[in-house]
Amino acid sequence: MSTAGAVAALLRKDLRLELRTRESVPAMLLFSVSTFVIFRFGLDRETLAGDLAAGVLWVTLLFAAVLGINRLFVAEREEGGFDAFLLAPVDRTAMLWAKALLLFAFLTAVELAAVPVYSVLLLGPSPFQALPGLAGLLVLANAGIAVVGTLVAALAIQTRARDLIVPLLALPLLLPIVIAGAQATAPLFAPAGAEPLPGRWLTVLGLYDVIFGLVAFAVFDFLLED
Amino acid sequence: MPALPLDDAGPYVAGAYLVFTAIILAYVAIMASKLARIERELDELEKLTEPEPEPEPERVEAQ
Amino acid sequence: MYGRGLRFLSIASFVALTVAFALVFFYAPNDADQGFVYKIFFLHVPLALVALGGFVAGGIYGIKHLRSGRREDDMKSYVAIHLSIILGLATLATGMIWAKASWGHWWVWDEPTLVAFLIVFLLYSCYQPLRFAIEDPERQARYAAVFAVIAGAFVPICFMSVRFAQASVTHPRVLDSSGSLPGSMQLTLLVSLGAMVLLFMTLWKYELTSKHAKAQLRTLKRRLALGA
Amino acid sequence: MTEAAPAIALDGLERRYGERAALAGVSLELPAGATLAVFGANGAGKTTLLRILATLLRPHAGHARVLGGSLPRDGWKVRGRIGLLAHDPLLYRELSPRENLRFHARLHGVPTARIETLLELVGLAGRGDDPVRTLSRGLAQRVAICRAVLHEPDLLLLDEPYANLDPAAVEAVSPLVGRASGCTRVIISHDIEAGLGEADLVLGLRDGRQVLRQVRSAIDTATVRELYG
Repeated sequence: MSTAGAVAALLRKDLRLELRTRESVPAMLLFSVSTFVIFRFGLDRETLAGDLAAGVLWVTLLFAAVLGINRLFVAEREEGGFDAFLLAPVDRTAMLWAKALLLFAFLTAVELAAVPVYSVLLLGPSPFQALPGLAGLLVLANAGIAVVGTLVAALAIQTRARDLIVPLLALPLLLPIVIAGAQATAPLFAPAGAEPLPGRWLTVLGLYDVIFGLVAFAVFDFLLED
Repeated sequence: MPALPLDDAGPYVAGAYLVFTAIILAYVAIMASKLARIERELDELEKLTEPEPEPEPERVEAQ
Repeated sequence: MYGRGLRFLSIASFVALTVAFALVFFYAPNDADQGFVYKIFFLHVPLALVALGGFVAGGIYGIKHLRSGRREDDMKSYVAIHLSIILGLATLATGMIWAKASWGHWWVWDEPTLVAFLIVFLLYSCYQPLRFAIEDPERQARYAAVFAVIAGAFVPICFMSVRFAQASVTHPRVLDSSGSLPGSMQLTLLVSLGAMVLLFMTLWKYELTSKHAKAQLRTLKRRLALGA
Repeated sequence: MTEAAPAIALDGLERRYGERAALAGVSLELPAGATLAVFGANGAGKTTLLRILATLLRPHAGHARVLGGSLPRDGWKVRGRIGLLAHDPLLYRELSPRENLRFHARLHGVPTARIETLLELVGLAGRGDDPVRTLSRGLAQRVAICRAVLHEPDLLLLDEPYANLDPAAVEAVSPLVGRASGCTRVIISHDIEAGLGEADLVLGLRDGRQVLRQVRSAIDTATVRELYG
């Protein structure tokens, strides 16, 4: 059984489950919008620009991602999904790629809705010039969050206090993505008009994805082994 | 006490070295309390292996 | 079996520490612009480097445990990280005192290595809660090893991204400018670093011996309880 | 019984949970096509043994050869040829039986045509599209049986297969999991008469230790009942 086939089977099952129970994506989206409102009153500003605008967006996406990470393996843990998967003659890293792709899809879906809402609610300068640069950044960042998020979720799901362990582990680990994302998005949201995106942050994000992709590939099997 | 070359920043430097020593000593103290616990448990074991003090205490070979 | 080199190590680290302190206070001249406050530098930098070294060692023993499955590697990884967290605490404390002494307030966001160290410290402080949240000792050791490897890979990236974020700051980055230190200061720094490494090794062996003794005690108790 | 290599060969199999020995030294040989019945009180290590044979748990000591592969090294080789029926049905409660079985068929790389015949056989064709959470435990157990035999395994590991099943259901599933299936089987059961009825070899466990291993003909229900004493 090829790994790609197994990843496809797992992903189809997970997407079908999400469409049916609608558990993660709506919750992450509503959480993001309410966080925008909280920032509006927390910072007491009606419109944001430059690095403040970038910071608010990226912090909100980070916390919404933590919500998605918390739910990633719950069905496997409570309904015997792990054993069912481990009984199949497939490479165990298939679960890693399937769940990473799933989280990537969730994050993209949430961002497709949350970024327009953000630009309507809080963003001062018009988002259209910033869009291509921001899209590129978000794709790279989502990949990093997806891989590290899957690792953290797999690490925490077997523990007693998993709702605590996930944010405790995920927030420091995902900090470089927030740093790179916010620093790179700040010029895009400049009040006068979108300035060019500083290239070095794309390399930081790319490096982050590659390094943690390799680490995840190397250690993920040990999290399922028993 | 030889005149330490202290100047106005003296207290901060002293503070830093004191904090360092304090942390190390706290660590050693915790380890010492663990050591004491091990000793107490060893005493318990020792009593366990010699229940009858009157007759010749037979030696129990711990495999 | 761990206690063998302990006596020699403790004497060596005691001697090295006293020599280092003596050098710092009586031999190294005051720094050109920072003056006497610079003395904290000789304590703060070795602490930071040894703590980071301990985290890396924890990662390496983690990898060894994942490959061999032996409990000794897990114990060594646990003690190395546990000690590095304590030294990390000392690093942050001395760093804050140094910030207060030379820049006037307790926490300074301009100093990239100090900020990056705080993030790494936050991540590693989850190590203990993660271990205690898993009951099965076998799984606990394996998950702790996986965490050690992930966190080990995180440290360089964290330092790089924080440094990139601060690159525009004019503040003299003191930590990595050690290359340009005058000879006498470099010697003092090296001796302090050596002393700190010896201290780490001593405490590391000390705690390993204590943990090993406790484990033996438990097995002895179980055997005797079965026997009696 | 042709002298084929034994389906299962265990020698001093051990599995620890921290200090406690969940399994301490199980040794037996089960020829291909034969049935092993495992008896023992709760916590005697029956489920642990089953999970090791299913390659879900690694043995800590001793040798284990299942279907020609030695565990844990060759686990992946034999994994696709083992069917496990555990207490937990291993089904996603929000998905329907058909969706669950289609997921398993894709995961094992077997054609999905067999799903309909299986559902028909266990009398679930009508309820095939309701979510598993709406099914009774008995119906869920039938779907679990379909899942366990979907990929036509050579070895069946059955943990109380007939639990929650009414007599008609037991009749319906016997060609799948009964002796008629022709597979090598390991059955855990607390119903001593039924278990002995199906067994060629009997294994008794107490606190992880192997206290009884006899061919079925040399065993009567009394000796088995002592295990629970």
